[in-house]
Amino acid sequence: KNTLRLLTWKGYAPAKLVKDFEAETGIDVKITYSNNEEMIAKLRATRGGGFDLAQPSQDRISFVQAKFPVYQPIDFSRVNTGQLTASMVEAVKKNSAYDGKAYAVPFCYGTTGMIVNQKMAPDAKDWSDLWNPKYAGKISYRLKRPLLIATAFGLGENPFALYNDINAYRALMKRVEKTLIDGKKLVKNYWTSGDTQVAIIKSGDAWVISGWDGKGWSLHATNPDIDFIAPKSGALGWIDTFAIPAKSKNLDAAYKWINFMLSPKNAAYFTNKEGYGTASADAIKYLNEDIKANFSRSFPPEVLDNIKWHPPVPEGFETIEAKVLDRIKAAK
Amino acid sequence: MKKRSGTFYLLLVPVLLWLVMLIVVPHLDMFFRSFRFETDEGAMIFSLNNYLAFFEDQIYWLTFVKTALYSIGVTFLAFVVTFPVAFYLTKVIAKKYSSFMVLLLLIPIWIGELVTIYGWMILLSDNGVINNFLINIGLIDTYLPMLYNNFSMTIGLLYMSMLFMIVPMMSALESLDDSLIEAASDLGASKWTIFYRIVIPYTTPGIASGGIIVFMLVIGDYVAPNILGGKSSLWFTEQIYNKFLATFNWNEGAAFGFLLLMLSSTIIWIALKLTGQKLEKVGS
Amino acid sequence: MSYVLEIKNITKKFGDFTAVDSVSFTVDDGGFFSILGGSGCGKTTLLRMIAGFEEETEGELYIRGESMKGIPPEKRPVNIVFQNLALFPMMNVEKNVAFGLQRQKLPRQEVKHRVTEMLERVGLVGFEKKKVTDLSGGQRQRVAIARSLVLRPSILLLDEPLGALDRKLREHMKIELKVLQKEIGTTFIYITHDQSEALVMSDSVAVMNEGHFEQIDTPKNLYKNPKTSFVAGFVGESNEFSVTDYRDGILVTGSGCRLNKPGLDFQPRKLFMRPEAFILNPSPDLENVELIDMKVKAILFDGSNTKISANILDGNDDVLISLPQNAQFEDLREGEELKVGIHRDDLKCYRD
Amino acid sequence: MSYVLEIKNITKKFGDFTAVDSVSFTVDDGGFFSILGGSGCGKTTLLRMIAGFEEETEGELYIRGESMKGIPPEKRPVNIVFQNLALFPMMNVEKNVAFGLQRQKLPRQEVKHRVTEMLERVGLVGFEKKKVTDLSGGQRQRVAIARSLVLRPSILLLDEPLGALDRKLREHMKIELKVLQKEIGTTFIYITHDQSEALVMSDSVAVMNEGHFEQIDTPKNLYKNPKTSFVAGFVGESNEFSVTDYRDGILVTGSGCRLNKPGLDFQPRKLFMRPEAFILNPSPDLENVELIDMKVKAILFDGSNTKISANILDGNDDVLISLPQNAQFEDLREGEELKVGIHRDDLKCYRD
Amino acid sequence: MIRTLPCSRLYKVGYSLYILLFYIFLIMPLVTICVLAFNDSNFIALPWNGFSLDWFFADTDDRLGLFKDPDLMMSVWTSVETGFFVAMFSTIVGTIAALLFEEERFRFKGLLYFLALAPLVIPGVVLGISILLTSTYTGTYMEETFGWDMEFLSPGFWLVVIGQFSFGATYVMLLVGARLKKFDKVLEEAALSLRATRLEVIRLITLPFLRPAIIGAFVVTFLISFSNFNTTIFLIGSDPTLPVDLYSRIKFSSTPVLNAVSFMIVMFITFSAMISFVLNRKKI
Ligand SMILES: Nc1ncnc2c1ncn2[C@@H]1O[C@H](COP(=O)(O)OP(=O)(O)OP(=O)(O)O)[C@@H](O)[C@H]1O
Ligand SMILES: Nc1ncnc2c1ncn2[C@@H]1O[C@H](COP(=O)(O)OP(=O)(O)OP(=O)(O)O)[C@@H](O)[C@H]1O
Ligand SMILES: NCCCCNCCCN
Ligand SMILES: [Mg+2]
Ligand SMILES: [Mg+2]
Repeated sequence: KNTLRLLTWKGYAPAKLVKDFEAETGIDVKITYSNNEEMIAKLRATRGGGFDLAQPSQDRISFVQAKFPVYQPIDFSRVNTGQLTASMVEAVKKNSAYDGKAYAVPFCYGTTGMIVNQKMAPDAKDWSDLWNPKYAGKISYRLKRPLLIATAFGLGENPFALYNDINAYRALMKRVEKTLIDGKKLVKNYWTSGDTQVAIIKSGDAWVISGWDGKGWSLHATNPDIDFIAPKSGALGWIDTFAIPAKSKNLDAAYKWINFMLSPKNAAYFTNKEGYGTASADAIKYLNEDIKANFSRSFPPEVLDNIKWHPPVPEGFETIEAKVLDRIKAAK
Repeated sequence: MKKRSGTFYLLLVPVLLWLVMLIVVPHLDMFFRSFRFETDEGAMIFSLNNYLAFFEDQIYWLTFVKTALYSIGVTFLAFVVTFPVAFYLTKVIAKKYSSFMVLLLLIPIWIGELVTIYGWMILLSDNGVINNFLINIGLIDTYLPMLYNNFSMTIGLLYMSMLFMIVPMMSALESLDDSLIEAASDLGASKWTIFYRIVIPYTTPGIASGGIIVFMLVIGDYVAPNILGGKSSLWFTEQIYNKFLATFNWNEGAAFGFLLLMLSSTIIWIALKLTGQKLEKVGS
Repeated sequence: MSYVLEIKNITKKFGDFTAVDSVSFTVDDGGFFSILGGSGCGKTTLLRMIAGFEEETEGELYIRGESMKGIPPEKRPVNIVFQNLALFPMMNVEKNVAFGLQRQKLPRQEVKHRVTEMLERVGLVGFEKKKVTDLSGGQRQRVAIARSLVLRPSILLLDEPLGALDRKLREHMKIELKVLQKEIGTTFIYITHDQSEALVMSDSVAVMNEGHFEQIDTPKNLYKNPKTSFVAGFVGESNEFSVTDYRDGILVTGSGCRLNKPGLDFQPRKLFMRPEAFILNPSPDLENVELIDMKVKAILFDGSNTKISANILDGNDDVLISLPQNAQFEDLREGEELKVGIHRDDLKCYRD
Repeated sequence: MSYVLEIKNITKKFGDFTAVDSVSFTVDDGGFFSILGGSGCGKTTLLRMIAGFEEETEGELYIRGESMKGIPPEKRPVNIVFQNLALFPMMNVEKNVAFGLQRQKLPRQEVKHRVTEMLERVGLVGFEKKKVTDLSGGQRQRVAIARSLVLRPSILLLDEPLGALDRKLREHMKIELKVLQKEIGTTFIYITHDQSEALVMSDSVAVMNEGHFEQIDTPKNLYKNPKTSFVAGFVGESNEFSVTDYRDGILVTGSGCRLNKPGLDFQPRKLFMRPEAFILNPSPDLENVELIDMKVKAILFDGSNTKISANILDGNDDVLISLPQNAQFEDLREGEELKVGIHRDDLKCYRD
Repeated sequence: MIRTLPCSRLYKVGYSLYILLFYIFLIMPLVTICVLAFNDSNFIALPWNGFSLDWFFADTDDRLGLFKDPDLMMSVWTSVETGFFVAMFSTIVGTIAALLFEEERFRFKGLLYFLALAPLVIPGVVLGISILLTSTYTGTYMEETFGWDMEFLSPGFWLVVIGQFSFGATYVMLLVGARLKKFDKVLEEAALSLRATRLEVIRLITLPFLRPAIIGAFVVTFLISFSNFNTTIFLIGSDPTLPVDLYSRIKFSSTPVLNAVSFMIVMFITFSAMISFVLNRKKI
């Protein structure tokens, strides 16, 4: 049977598009939801098998490929690059490169910033408000590596600048750890998924949370008090991609899916639904007005320039971060 | 010894394959991996670093100890909660009703942990059933935070494990001859005396088997602490899970797995010694 | 005279089923009273009502003249020795025996004293620290009795206490138990389905059948003059025949054998003859003795208990006949024919 | 003459423990041979060696002259009836009996024929389709025997087959079994710890003790002339005394009682007297009869089996004495003194 | 106290009340799940917005009912398939193991039996990671050395089956072994004495006797497999079993469709239990 086994984020394969794709190509799509860490772990365990297409973030590809060859190079001749934003393709090619070959195609981008209930916390403007006692019991975030990066920026440092100095990075992480452990008593809860993220701020249980822009905007649509905010010290920019596992069994379907998802109409459908920016160049024509408004509202030019794009993570850094995360979780 | 028949080997070979390939080799392998360590230069060496990481980092062994103590606590709680039920079903209620009530006990077991934990999540959440109920009857006026903390985690662990204790206790109680209780009563013993002098000592083997099963389930559980636990409810299995599925430090994960295995075996060994039981009995 | 136990029309029903059916009896103080009956006849149920574990459906029960209505087991001056003994496996001999005394909150010294005394009495000195599971059957037996007796009950109830022992030990224990009871003087109410136990030990035996008492009597009377056919068949060995006709003082058995038994004032249906009632080669001038011709079928040599199985020539019934212990008829052979006599008084006839 | 079974110096060790100790015996074709012994003496082990379930440590075993060395159970011409019968609960009566025949791949017609024939023989016609769990004890017994006999073994081994039955049924079955064996003529080797069973049924009995045979004899000889003190004590009831001195033809018992027993050519240590060997109030002119003064301690009324427990005045030993069945001494009372005689031949003395 | 002992009213009422509370505790999460499966709301929480079958049948953008959600249906089916194979392999090997340990005598039997019991005291997580480690490294080795891509050695359907089988067989062994202990070995000797061969004995006597236990063990291992999470999570590939799917849905998103699946499971288990109860009762 012709199936496409897709390893992706929740929301990246909207039901309608899946249905359209299946109707159009006769290919069954089987979806497994995951996040960056689990994607890597999974593909490592299967030695690049089990899935035909994955969607890791661009910064988490090259070092993985260096260690465990779980992906295969992208055959750009089969990608309809014409419909993509060329600069993004180039950036992703560069960041996901290993041994001279590129391993990813951009799919969407967005930022991690803060989602704030502006009525209750009108002053929450920067990452440092995630440990601001003013909001005790009304703070929530996802306890994953972006938060550590964000905290470092909130402390006035630039962690990305230390990607070439593991010891300095370690020291910085120590400070980050202390900050977050001290701030732990202020935290209502650590959210774990887009849905819990939505639920916690929507219900009023939290006012200041870390969050992705897309989610923040869709919340804004239902409750104008709530909105995405790009923190003063900079929102964290990410690009999620398509990467093909080494033992993909259905390359044909994988490329078909990539091209299908990045076709302007479909990409626009995705953006309209999830709020994240797309790598599809012409999608803008089909975007809803309020979606366009989101961008201009949250990202005026000076803020846009201040976005800190995730560079590729050097090898070994994740281990340091994982320990920090463990310690925070375990702390009183 | 008589000469071995072909039948013997027919029985032996599959069992050997099972035990060697799926129990012995993987655990030896895990033990072996737990000493492999990747240096900063990316070279694989033998070292104790994975274990050192455990001991140096307070959080690991704190979690380890917490998990152990909590598991013992939950096991004890399970005993206290279910013993009266086991006694009731074997000795008090009429036989014709008891089989039906026992059946009711088995249903949550077969439904499985995930579904029941999910049920508790709904019950305990801030705008969940219990909070709504308490507010409606006017007992409280704001939400009680019951979910995502040690309380909810304990409830979850207790719920998913306690029923496994009832069954062995019931079979021990089943074999407790009523006439022993009657004899004690005939000799003038009060109910309480009968319980702690006759019934509990007699049921010890069942309590031990049940306790061990519950303990194993709790200490090895991932779902309840992970779903119902709060921001501080770190469970040792979660550390292992993270080593494998989040940070892919498999060698350290292997060391942690090995430590967990040692921990559970040691506690069970002590429990067996204290109660004078044999592992062979636990299964049955 | 006052009785230690008096029971009036006691009845126990389980749903529709009547386990004990309007039983009345009295037990003398210091007596050894047995209740003898087959499996399921209601013996245990009766005993449990006396002990208070089962509430009577009807009837009354007095111990030393006091009604026991509503008094729970632990308050009744009776103790019970269970069929399976119900020794506490988690305690040693001493602790088993001390259990009841400790429940009365007696001072430790006195408990110790009374336990030691009791163990002496039942011959278990030196066994104090042994686990009850390490004892032999007879020893366990004695621990069970000691455990109850140490509380000095008015009545000791024993539910087939020898049932689980092997034959040799049972023979031995029944004599020992009789002697023990005589010595200490406590009233025993003893349940058994073994007629030999009941006969050997008791002052008085009640034969129970389907919930009611058939006869209460001394062992000798029970054996010699069973009042009902049930008792005749149940107590002691007997050759049983159906009677098809009785006319002019002559009995006719199912297979056609005819015997003189004048003077019955009812129509008999059953005839019982004990194996030892037969006289081999009787002198022909004995009075009131019926003579029967038989053929020896098999010699069942069994030492002092040797019998022959013989066939009544006239009528073709098989009977068992005891041989005298003095080896007088040692040289009987299979197939031999012989004349056998039986006194007319030993032809026991019953209506049903 | 050839034997159906010949066993030479057979020994079985479990580790250091010798369960069967150099036992030899032969069994005649068509005979009923019993092995009588207490629990754990090695009976079952011996039987299992004959059946082939246990390999002998030493010794030889011939069936109809053929050595059985290395022949597995399923190839030996013997069948075994197990203590608990071991009927297959998942099969009905017919299938149980047919089981062995089917294993031999006999044609269905023949299997059916032989099963029917066998069931007729044991009186179970009409029970073919019954579940074995629905049968009574005696019927189950017969199914077990039929199941083995239908294979026409040279020898049928029976391991305490009556052990599980109740007393009344056991009495009945032992007569039935004896008759059945006579009828069909198969050799039976019968294990039991019940001396009465062994005596009543067998042509020949071996008394076993701690792995070895004490005596092989006919039932009568075993009872009358036990060769060892073990046999004297085990077979039949006996009063046992220790002998502390023997000089000038006079025995002195442990408690000091003196009896004439001239002519022993060894130093006796044990003395046995059967309860029925005593003569109550003997005429004083009987020859070779020792007279003893006794005091009645208790009357153990048990119908035809009544005994008294008496105390030897001179020496203070207790003895059991059978009363004659003819009720001659009915009016004895406890405490009464009486003179008792015993023939010197009935004083059985042993070296150990 | 016990059926036959009289006791005070207060004691009786208090005791019954406790039992009642216990059963409420037991049933509460299940009832909540089931009821909220029919709530006309997008959130798995109160308030009650009215009755709706949307979470079973709807097929809209924000409401995808159970029967319209191919992924969910697929994971149910995967669980059924996994359960079937696990139950089958476990039943076969577990029964063989029971026969081996109960009927044969051989050297190192004690050690082997201990190994067979080990899964009882190995946390499921540890079993999962050790098998994951070994299979992955073996697979990598095979691939790198011989160029064989042995798919069953990497996470996926068959590895899940293997992992669950590794402890499923232990349960079967214990269940069948318990019945085998009740089996009178003399029956086998009787059959041998009646000229049956060793294999005939097993086929005609032992297995028929064991049949109820074997069927029971099959069902039990199926259910154990159906609800297993701790071991499975490490071995899963692209076909999640239902618990793994439920877990990731609870983690990543949750709509009352989870209640709908749970409702189906609860109903299925309860009905099967009731049916078997009624059937068994008839037999008695
Ligand atoms: N709790 C009960 N409910 C219903 N029927 C009962 C109960 N207890 C006893 N019976 C029935 O009452 C009858 C008498 O039982 P009981 O135990 O008194 O017999 P028994 O004479 O002691 O027999 P055995 O010699 O076998 O011990 C039996 O038919 C039994 O089935
Ligand atoms: N397989 C064995 N291993 C070790 N010892 C054994 C074994 N089988 C029997 N024995 C021992 O050998 C002795 C004789 O046992 P056996 O079963 O032959 O006795 P028995 O005479 O049949 O006793 P019973 O009348 O109780 O059945 C016993 O002490 C027993 O413990
Ligand atoms: N709901 C899907 C959100 C996906 C976000 N990807 C973030 C990557 C951050 N490193
Ligand atoms: Mg009874
Ligand atoms: Mg034996």
